[in-house]
Amino acid sequence: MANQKSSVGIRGMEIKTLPKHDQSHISYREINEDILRFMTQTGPGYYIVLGALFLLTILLYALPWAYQIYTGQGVTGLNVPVFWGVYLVNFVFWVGVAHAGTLISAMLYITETPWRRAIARGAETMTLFALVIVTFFVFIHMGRPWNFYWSFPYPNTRQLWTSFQSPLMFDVFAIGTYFTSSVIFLYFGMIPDLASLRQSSTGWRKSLYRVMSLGWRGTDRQWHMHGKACMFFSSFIMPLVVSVHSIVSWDFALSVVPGYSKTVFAPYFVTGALLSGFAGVLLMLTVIRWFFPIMKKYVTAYHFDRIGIIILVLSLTWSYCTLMEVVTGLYANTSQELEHLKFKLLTPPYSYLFVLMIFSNTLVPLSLMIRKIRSCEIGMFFICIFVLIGMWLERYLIVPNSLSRKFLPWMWHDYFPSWVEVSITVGAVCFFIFMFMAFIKIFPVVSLFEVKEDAGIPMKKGH
Amino acid sequence: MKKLIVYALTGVISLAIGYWVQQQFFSDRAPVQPINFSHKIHAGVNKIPCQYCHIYAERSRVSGVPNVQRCMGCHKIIKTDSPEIQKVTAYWEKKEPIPWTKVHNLPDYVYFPHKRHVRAGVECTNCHGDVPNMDRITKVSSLQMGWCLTCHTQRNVKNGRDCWTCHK
Amino acid sequence: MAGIFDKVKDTLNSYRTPGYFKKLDHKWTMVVDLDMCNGCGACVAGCYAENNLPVVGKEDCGKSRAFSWLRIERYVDGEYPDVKVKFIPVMCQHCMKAPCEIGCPVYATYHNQDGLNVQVYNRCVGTFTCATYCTYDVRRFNWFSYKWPKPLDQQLNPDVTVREMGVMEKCTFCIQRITAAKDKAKDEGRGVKDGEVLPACCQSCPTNALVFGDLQDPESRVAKMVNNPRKYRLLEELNTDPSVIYLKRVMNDGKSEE
Amino acid sequence: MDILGLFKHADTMLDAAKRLESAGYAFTVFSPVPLVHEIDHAFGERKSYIKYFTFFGGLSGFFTGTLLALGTAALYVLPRGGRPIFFITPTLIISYETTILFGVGITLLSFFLFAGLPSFKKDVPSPEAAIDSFGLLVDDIREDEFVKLEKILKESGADEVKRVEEE
Repeated sequence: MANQKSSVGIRGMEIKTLPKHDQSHISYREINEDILRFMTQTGPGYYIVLGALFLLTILLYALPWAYQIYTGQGVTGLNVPVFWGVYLVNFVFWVGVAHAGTLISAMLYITETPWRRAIARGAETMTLFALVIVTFFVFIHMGRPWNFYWSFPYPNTRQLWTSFQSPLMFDVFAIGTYFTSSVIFLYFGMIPDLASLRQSSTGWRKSLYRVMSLGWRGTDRQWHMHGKACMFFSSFIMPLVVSVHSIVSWDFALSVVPGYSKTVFAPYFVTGALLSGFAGVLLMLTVIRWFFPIMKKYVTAYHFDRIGIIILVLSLTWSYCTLMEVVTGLYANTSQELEHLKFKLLTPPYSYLFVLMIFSNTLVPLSLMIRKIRSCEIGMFFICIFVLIGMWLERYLIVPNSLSRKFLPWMWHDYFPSWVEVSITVGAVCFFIFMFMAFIKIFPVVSLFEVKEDAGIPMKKGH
Repeated sequence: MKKLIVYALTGVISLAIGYWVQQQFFSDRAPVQPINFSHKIHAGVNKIPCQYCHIYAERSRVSGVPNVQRCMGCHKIIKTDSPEIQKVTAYWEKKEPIPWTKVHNLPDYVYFPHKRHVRAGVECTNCHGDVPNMDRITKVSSLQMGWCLTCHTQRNVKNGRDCWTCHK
Repeated sequence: MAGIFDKVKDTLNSYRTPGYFKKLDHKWTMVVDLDMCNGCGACVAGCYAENNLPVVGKEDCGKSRAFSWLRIERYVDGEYPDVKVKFIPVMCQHCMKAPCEIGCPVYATYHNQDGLNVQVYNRCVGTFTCATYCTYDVRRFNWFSYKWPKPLDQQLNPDVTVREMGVMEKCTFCIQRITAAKDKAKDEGRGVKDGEVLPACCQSCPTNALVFGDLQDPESRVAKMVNNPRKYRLLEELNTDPSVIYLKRVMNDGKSEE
Repeated sequence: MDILGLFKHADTMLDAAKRLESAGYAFTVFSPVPLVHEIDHAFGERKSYIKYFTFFGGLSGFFTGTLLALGTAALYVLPRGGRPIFFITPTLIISYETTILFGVGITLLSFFLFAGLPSFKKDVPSPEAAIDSFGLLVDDIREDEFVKLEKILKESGADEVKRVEEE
């Protein structure tokens, strides 16, 4: 078994080693059949959940948004100093969730880490749909979303272009590039799998895979080019991942607002993004393993162990950055910074939120030092939930909270999200799960050829 | 295959007819006016200057639609038996303005003073097209921002590309 | 070839900061003498009337969504019997180095040749960035499409757009009046005279606490007033270079306070 | 007429390929997993030209981004925030992103070009070659060569030798 524990003795002491990552017991045909069965054999429960999610998306997401477009941004809780509310929080949060996908694919591809292979596709899929949610949140956030195309640079009848000095324009480019690259990377990796699945599937699937595999034959030349191109994609996407969330952080850091204007923001946001991203990926893997036991063969305790360590490291880095944010604010010792920190750290309910954030992002992940918790599915599930909530709170404590205490005390005003904002926030989660669930039944969520590589290339004479 | 071509042809022809009908009767480029007034007869054949009727063009933001009195000033005597003129007379007797349809319409957020353009020596035909040869007024220029800007750039207008020169 | 090179070099030089500030047509400036301000709020009312500002009602006002482009901030000092109340009218400061302007991705807010920080309503897509970056919280947002009840729609100013739902707006120094004055001056073939442009707030101020004029004209009233030792600018330390200049209030007890 | 040998093991297939090469036949390898390292090891390193495309894609992206940001600023001059009209710092961010965007896009296109995709003319010669077998295909052989080739393949350990008719 993959998660079997062997014992090695050193100086007479018995120490436990890590769970092994060894997939050589799986045969190629078995992989194909498993994935196809995973996609085709769908019980009624799945459709009920999918339908319920669709209904929830309409009720909690589409309808409130339509109401907001029809009535105006006034239905939100935004007010005069606090112009950026929960929508921006969600925007930053979902960009963060999108981050781990490409990082797992790209960085671990370049470093040739074997355990990435089984989970990379799922993580990339998460990236893609998180970016869809991000894009929608940009439009939800806008006052006049029907004019969104004005923020794209294209020759038009107005002879007017866009302002490339604006941090929001950096966002348009960063997220546009990220979205395009993610789609390309996801689809590019899927081409050989679709060609492989096409041989054993039937009906509409066969014709869909036939068209989408673009006539991939699996010749050596094609594999050679595939590997080369994949290497270049990975090397492009790795700096992209870092740049995207830095740019998102510059939306805030390039202003002069106390609480926003911090030099630590770019690494702070990137670390936070990766933390929430890995938590998201792990949560997704846990849920998939629960509902589709067939996946236990591919996503093993080894993955949990590895991602657990990564989350631990990221959590510690994040904690350091949080400390730095507070310390630099205190060290600056300007009245505005102190007022902002007083509001953030000492004023209830925000002080409670801050404590909850520290608890769930620093203290809870510390338990990952224990190996038993790292290999415990339920424990990891709850840690991920805590980390995600904590990361959302972090953005909440930065985005609307800083705006509540700007420079002129006369204009200080608190912010509380309205029911429309809460509903759209919850609806976005439903929308995300809905898209993800629909996707994994149409396209292979486990990369076939990479898992086959993981299982080893069959050699008669041995390795 | 033959069927497909027939369908496509029918579609194209009906689209063309629809486009023509739309342009002719429903378009805001050339709307049907309550009175079949011809600029060709007035400005073209009889060579009445534009500002004889559109009197505000030189001194105000709007060029002004002439009131019925100005029409009647001539048409008490000229061509009183024409059915179109009798319509004008009817409005005059009812003491009602003629409900002309505005052709060159700009949105609320555009600040366009006729005065500045007339005084700068821009010909009326520059924007309104060859009105002396139009029976029914048609919008020739697009009146879009890029179109305005092209002219402003060509004529090197001072602050001609500043947003608040034309927007309000 | 050399000609093209020189032209490119000249163009590049002319676009460098602060190059374009050197050839401003005007530098409109407002001076607020806080010694003269008694906090009556006539300027606020005048602004509402001139600029088609909607009245949002009690509920939205409580949510801090009131529309006044010009607000009178009141700071109360001390306990009940011994209370000092201070006023400061705050409007858009028309910063020469405005933080709001770089935030906008679509050029809806920029700096024009009159030294004004202008907002083009119909270009705005409503990203809220300008308002977030603004250090004076003077930007207002059209949360809903506001309606004027029947007889009141007749009092709307035709020179000012009625803003659509979802756009940002702010004090413009009554740019429609500046345009009108420049128009008149052009017809008469002269420059704009001092005192010819009078924004609604200055016009309605009973104590003449607000003075408006062109700082580039050395004979103007504002140019003479800015040499006052009581001069200060709001949040000057943020390097926003505001165009509104305040003259400090001198209190009776001999202490001067802002 | 084509001949296809199907192998369960990669090393036997490579043996067969070597023997075919020494016999002077051109062949195509089909595999469900990338065998790049193994084939490189057996037949020597091959060149790929994708890197040049990627490089020039990234370079063109960089210049496109710079040109877009600086050029459009010159087309409609609107000063804002006291910053210069031509401002190099934000331009670098834009061109950083366009470098990646163009690099990725052109790499994808060059991959399609070199891998001969999309093409729907030819299918995988046998479904197994896309799932769990390694295929070795020799194109356009005469009837008398078939026996000889079948013998080579069988001797090297082919599990199955198929006759594939041309479509």
